[in-house]
Amino acid sequence: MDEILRIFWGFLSTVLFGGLLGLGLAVASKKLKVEKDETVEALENALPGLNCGSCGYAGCSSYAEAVAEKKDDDLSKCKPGGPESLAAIGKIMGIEVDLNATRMVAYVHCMGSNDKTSRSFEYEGLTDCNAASLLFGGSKDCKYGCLGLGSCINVCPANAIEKTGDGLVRVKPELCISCGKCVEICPNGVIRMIPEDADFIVACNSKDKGKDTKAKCSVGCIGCKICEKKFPEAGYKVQDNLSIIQYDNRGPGRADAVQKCPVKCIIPYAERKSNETMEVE
Amino acid sequence: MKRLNTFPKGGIHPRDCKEASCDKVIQNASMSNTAVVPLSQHIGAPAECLVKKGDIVEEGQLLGKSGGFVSANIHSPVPGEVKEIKNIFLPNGISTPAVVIEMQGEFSRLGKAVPSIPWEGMSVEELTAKVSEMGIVGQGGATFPTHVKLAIPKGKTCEIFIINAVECEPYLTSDHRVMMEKGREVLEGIRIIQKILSPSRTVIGIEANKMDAVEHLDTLIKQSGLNMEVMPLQVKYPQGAEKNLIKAVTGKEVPSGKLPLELGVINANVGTCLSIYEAVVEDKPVIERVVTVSGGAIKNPSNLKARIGTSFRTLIEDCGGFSEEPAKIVAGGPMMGFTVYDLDTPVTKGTSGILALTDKEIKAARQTACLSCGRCLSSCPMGVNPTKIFKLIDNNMIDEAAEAGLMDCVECGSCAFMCPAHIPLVQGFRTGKKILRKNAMKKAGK
Amino acid sequence: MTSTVKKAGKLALICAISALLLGIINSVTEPIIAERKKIELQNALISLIEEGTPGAKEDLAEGIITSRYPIEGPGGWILDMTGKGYGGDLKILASYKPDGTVMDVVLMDNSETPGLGKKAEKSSYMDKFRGKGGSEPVPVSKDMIQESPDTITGATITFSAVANTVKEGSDYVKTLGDK
Amino acid sequence: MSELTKGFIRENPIFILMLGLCPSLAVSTQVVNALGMSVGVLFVLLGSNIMVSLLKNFIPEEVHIPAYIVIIATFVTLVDLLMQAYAPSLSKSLGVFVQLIVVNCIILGRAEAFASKNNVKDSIVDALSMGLGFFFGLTLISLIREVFGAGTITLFPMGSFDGVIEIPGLVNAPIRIISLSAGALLVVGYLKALFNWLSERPAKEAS
Amino acid sequence: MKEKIKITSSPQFHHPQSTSSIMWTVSLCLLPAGLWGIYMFGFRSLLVMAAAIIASVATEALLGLINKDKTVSDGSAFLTGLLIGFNMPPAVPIYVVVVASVFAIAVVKWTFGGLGANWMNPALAGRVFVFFSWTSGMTKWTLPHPGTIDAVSGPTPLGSLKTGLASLTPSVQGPLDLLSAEGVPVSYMDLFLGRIPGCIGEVSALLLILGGLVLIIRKIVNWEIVVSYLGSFALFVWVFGGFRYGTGLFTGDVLFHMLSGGLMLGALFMATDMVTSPLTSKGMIVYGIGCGFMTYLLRFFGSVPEGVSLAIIFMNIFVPLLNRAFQPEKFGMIAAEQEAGK
Amino acid sequence: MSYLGIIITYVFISNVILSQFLGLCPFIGVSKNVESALGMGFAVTFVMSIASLVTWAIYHMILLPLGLIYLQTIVFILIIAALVQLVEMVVQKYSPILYKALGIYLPLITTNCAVMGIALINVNSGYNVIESFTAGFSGGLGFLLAITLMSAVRVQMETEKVPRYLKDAPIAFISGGLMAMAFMAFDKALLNNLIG
Ligand SMILES: Cc1cc2nc3c(=O)[nH]c(=O)nc-3n(C[C@H](O)[C@H](O)[C@H](O)COP(=O)(O)O)c2cc1C
Ligand SMILES: Cc1cc2nc3c(=O)[nH]c(=O)nc-3n(C[C@H](O)[C@H](O)[C@H](O)COP(=O)(O)O)c2cc1C
Ligand SMILES: Cc1cc2nc3c(=O)[nH]c(=O)nc-3n(C[C@H](O)[C@H](O)[C@H](O)COP(=O)(O)O)c2cc1C
Ligand SMILES: Cc1cc2nc3c(=O)[nH]c(=O)nc-3n(C[C@H](O)[C@H](O)[C@H](O)CO)c2cc1C
Ligand code: SF4
Ligand code: SF4
Ligand code: SF4
Ligand code: SF4
Ligand code: FES
Repeated sequence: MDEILRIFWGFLSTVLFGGLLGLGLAVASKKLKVEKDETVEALENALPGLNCGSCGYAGCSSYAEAVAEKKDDDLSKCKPGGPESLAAIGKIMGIEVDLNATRMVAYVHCMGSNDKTSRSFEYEGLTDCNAASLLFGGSKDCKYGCLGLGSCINVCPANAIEKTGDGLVRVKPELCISCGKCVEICPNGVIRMIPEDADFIVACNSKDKGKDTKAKCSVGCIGCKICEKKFPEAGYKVQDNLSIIQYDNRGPGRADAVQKCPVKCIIPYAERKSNETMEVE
Repeated sequence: MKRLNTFPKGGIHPRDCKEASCDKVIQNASMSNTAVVPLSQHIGAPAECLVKKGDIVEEGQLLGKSGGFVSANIHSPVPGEVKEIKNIFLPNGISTPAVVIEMQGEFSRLGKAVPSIPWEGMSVEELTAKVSEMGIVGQGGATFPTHVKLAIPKGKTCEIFIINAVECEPYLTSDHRVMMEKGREVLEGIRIIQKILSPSRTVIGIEANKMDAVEHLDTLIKQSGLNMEVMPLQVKYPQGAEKNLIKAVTGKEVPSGKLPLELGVINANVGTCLSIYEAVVEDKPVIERVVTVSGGAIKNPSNLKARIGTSFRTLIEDCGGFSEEPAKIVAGGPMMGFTVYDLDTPVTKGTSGILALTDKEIKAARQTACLSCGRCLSSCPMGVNPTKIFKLIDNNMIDEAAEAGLMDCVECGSCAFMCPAHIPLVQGFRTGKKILRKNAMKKAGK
Repeated sequence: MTSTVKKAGKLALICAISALLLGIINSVTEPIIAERKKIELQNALISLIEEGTPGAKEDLAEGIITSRYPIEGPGGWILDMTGKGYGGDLKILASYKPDGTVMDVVLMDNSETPGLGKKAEKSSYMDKFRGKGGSEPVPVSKDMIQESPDTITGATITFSAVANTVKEGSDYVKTLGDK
Repeated sequence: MSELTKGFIRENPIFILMLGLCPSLAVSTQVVNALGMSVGVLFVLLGSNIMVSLLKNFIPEEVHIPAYIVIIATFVTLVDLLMQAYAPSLSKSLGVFVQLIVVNCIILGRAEAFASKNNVKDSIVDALSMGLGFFFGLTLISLIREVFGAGTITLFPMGSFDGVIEIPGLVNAPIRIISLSAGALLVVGYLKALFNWLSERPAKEAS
Repeated sequence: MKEKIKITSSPQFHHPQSTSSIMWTVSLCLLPAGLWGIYMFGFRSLLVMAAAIIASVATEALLGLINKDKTVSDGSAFLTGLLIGFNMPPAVPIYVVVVASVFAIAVVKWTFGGLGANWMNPALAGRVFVFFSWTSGMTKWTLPHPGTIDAVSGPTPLGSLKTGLASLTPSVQGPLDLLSAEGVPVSYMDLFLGRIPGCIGEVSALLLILGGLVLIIRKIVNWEIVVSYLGSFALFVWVFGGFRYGTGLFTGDVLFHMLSGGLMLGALFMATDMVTSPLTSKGMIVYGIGCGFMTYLLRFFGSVPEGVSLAIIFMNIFVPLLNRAFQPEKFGMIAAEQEAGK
Repeated sequence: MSYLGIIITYVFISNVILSQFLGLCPFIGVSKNVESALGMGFAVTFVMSIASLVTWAIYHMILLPLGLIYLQTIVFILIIAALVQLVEMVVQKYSPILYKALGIYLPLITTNCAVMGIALINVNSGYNVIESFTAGFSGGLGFLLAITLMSAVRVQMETEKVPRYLKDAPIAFISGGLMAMAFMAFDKALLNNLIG
């Protein structure tokens, strides 16, 4: 009898307690409804939540807020989220997003490794390209090339950049999340974004006159215009003594130019991707 | 004995190494056959080039015209033919166009007596115009165009004019020698500035390791009954830094991020005063300056009066060349100066010294991680936290570094001098400031 | 409003089912738990004496002694005591002959350090007390034991706590006389 | 299958999700405690996941948290009562941490994140995966802590075996601090680093 | 001229001290006290010191190799090893010493990134780690026996004090009195010179003070920490130290407590480790007072006789917070604030 | 035990985090910067003090007299959940400043072992009502102390070259371990010597 009475009391008090609690919560949740914007919440879910800051906001949720409040109309700022995020965000905001845009990856446009370039002094100080470039633009005589001290390595959130061991760095395209931080930090602007499916690359950044470039580096683009003139349809354009390759214009002769380039600074991308060394024959 | 004034916080006492050259009378330096005259010898916009290849120029002829509000004229130091205009690197690591002049023809001033121009009757405007025309820039190191400094904005007044005769950088003795040998001219220059600024008080601040200069100037002032005073200061680096000097002299702190004019103070270097004298009284543009050539690797350390554009090599040869292999060639003092790798680097308006330092002198050691010893904090005259700021910059947290006081740093180098871990703190701060500027520009651009 | 009540009702329903379920389970397990505790104590008591049986519990409030059990048969007492160890209270059961000689001691609940004070849980630890307290004094400091002071290095506090408690029990039993 | 094994490394509740840390540290002084605790957690996890996913449509949104809590607390109390009745010594050495399973973030976390969105079968798989992951993690911690900190491995007594394996050499002079609170935190820290490394490796290899 | 000349950022010259010269100088200043310990406690203590140093340096070398950072030559691992050796009783088992050293270098130092990154004093953390693990091995003391081979064990003054206090008789007037009553009489001179049992390097207050003074003069050791630590500790002992003997306030035996245990070693060489102490003078003073208070608390009330190691590593925890709280005053900030206020 | 004794016990000797392992999830999760650590610490202290009072009352006035101890777990957790909700609403309504400072941390507290743990420990230790409150309050203080110290250490570690896989959580655990080691300076014997 005692036992049953106790069970009864427990039953009753828990029911009362639960009921009151439920009532309270149900009422309260109604009264405090407006708490969070649904769109913001949905956007937050669509974002990867890495809080990497590559969108330029303090974190995923502040980007979500900015998008939701239409303060920012660029929906593609979250590079790490990739196409999935983009599509999801687009859906929430009611905008169609082009999923077919090719992924861009960073590329270090320089082949001037230690043995191929000249130097006039011994730099001593921080292992940081921006720091080194404050002193006579770095110890390499070419003031456009990669200093190889790896400022870009330090900022890359994806650990996608590594030193080659001979005074340069290279991007591992498969890890790159297209955030563009390396492009921004590099003092010499030698990193530029290229499409993932790039065929060829002019792996040089020197805007020096051909003669000067030749004196400083054995693989630098000398702006001889052979590529541009001999293969006018191939999409090579020489500006400021530097050949720029166009990826939206891949006409005939593209590959032939590689052979004709006197300094051999046009290289096939696929090869570079798999090869560890800088040698291109 | 009364304690001499100084700034209270931070500061260091490196060996001053001035004994090698402080008694050497200023000699005229040789001139190299070609003068390389950079068009940017000052802070601000480079001068606009007025000559082209093949032009024949006279001594003192205008080569470059002030290229903006903060900019200065450049004059030819020698007569000759313009051989080319090429880009060169200045010691501060910046690339600038320079006019290369091959010396030929006749000097119009050199060795000739020039009549002094009476200036008492000139108006303030005329005087400032003269300063501007003659291309005078501050010779204390910052090379800020002097006419801009002297043009006080409306609503502000100059209460105190301070002459920076501290010369706190080790090795350097050029200001010291100028005071000893050209005291009268310097005082005359100060009087010209007094006329322009009409301050109620004028103070010449000199560190106590130059008591002979203190006495010399004091006597001259007393003799002529001038309205200025000489104030000896305790020896402590960086007393010569503007804000610290003002604190030492007046006891007041220039607020963070503000100019000295906020306190009604203007200051100028002794050499600048001499230049003003020469400009106004002798009608002479800045075509030469006094340079201390010293350091353990120099055979005969000296003070030389050199034409702008003369190569470092010429000056070093004037001093008997190297006595041993130098580890570093420095333009300026060892605390704030820049290393150069090319002895063809020319003397500019801002070159106060050329030092050839030996391995023994520079005390290089392997860089290690920060020990958190706090020496950088206690030596910083600006009261910032160098190790914290450096670590933030090192981790790409530039905005946080700015918040922690990066922009307050005057790059005096006290912290890096003291750091037992030999961390290039100042280089880090320069890098941080560079990135900060870049970011700000990008933001403004957007 | 009705929907609010309905929601609250649903929660209440879940609570009710839970309470009911637990009530039933509890009514099953409660006696088992009680029984277990009793057996555990009984086993501990029996293990402390070689002959005779432990009698009924008598609650006490004599300093550190919380209760006593007369040993039926040869006489003597089992005391339930609380000492102050390194990590807190030590619950100690000890059996005494009527003259205060320690028959056996066991350390029950405690929060001593494993490897140090916890060693006292081992039966061999109590060897130093067995047979003491009558003609020979209970050892209360390290110097008073010869064989293995090693077991108590680094755990002096636990040792003194156990020793002092056992000694106090012995003294208490002596005051009871031959009753 | 990968759903079931994800809890071991890739989504290990202790080391990767970092949930349920308190019991992992508090009860891992002896292997036997870790085993007991894991079984308790697995039971509660299974029970509550099943119930939550069954009732997910019945429970109104506003009160879903209290409702989950009640369900979980019920299972915890069940475990607690059963342990007291049938495994009293285990119950004693686990102390309040049995009752604390209730707050233990894994269960709440999983109920919220998984069971309330999925069907019963998936919920069971998830509970098993998480429970086994917890079991794995906890056993690992306790093994390290007991071996180094006490020089023993304590299991269930069976027959003549008293349940304690003594590690020769260590048992007489163990690194005692490993079995104390400081050691627990240190061990978990290094294990977490190890798991960080392990969980990153497959990603690397795949690429 | 050299082929390639050095280009660096300013400043172009440097103060003569460097990390490694500091570390080696500190090691050198510790040497006399270490030699004294070896002389007092015999060959075995040399073995202990050697084991500590070798284990530390080897661990450092190995981890340096893994982290691609050559750091052995900076001397900090040598110093850490030396200090671990100093903090060991002469009779300690060698494996204890090795574990302490490996723990110090691998866990306390390199886990956080090596030299300068650790926030807790490695040597002391290593010592505390093994102390709590092998308490008995760490509390086996040897009587000083200069010149003779065989070691006799005996308690340290602070240890005897602890046991003696447990059964205090009212007639005892202070620690020295109590120790005579306990049968281990010592004099202030014994304590000062180091003719007492204790850890190898901590016994000779005299030699430690001399070494410490050299370091203070060379500005390697911050006087702020030393003064505030010793000062606050002395004050606490003087004011409250007499209570246990029933002699009331202001009767504590300051001299005895200053000279005994590892206080001098701790205050001069270990609390002053720059890596694990605050950056600014104000912070250092607060930290020193904290150390002083904690040492007093643990010595007089703790369950272990020696409080210095624990006091210092306890205060190490507060250092990051102290560094935040006591920032240097920025130049021109006062004026700037006034401006803003106006 | 005296109230001072309780405070010393729960702040130093049996610090909820460093020796009892209660509330580790937020300890690791919310200690990345000093500001949020302080916020979380105060929020926990606040809720823990009140929860100790309320659970004491429920236990001694309802569960014990009615013999319903087996419902302890379920009732306590519901009370804590409700309490946290209530506190959140009250604070939001009456002190927006406090809500801004603490509000965002409140939801994290329901799933925090420390609150429930201290409530259970209070009951098991047989404290009276004021002792319970003191224990709850000082348990909170202990949490506040530990999480604040940890956050300062972690902020400092952000700019050190911590090996990659040890970054963040592992380093927090290991730092916690070292802290716990230093906190072992405080033991029960010290307490006994100190307050008799
Ligand atoms: C660290 C530091 C040290 C300086 N030392 C001196 C010095 O010794 N003598 C000097 O005239 N100017 C020195 N200056 C430059 C002054 O701050 C200031 O620019 C100069 O006195 C202004 O005069 P000016 O414009 O005539 O050069 C120093 C600046 C800095 C930042
Ligand atoms: C982590 C730790 C745990 C301890 N545990 C105990 C214990 O369980 N029992 C005990 O009596 N003393 C314990 N102590 C205290 C000391 O080990 C001991 O009281 C002191 O060293 C004196 O012991 P001894 O004279 O036997 O060497 C502990 C100390 C520490 C540091
Ligand atoms: C065992 C031992 C080894 C030493 N090894 C070195 C060494 O490798 N490098 C070094 O710079 N100093 C070493 N020293 C110390 C130096 O001889 C000298 O004391 C120290 O560099 C003083 O530098 P300072 O004059 O700059 O203060 C060592 C000292 C000792 C005792
Ligand atoms: C004055 C001074 C005291 C030091 N004290 C210690 C010490 O107590 N323990 C230690 O491991 N290292 C000490 N070191 C060495 C070094 O700072 C230490 O290994 C770092 O903490 C490692 O990062 C000391 C160094 C100096 C300069
Ligand atoms: S790519 Fe640019 S940032 Fe990277 S290492 Fe080369 S120069 Fe430096
Ligand atoms: S920084 Fe960004 S863009 Fe550059 S390599 Fe790394 S991931 Fe790619
Ligand atoms: S360089 Fe900057 S941070 Fe360093 S001491 Fe000078 S002002 Fe301070
Ligand atoms: S002086 Fe150097 S080692 Fe010392 S705290 Fe500053 S940066 Fe670190
Ligand atoms: S398990 Fe305790 S707070 Fe998460």
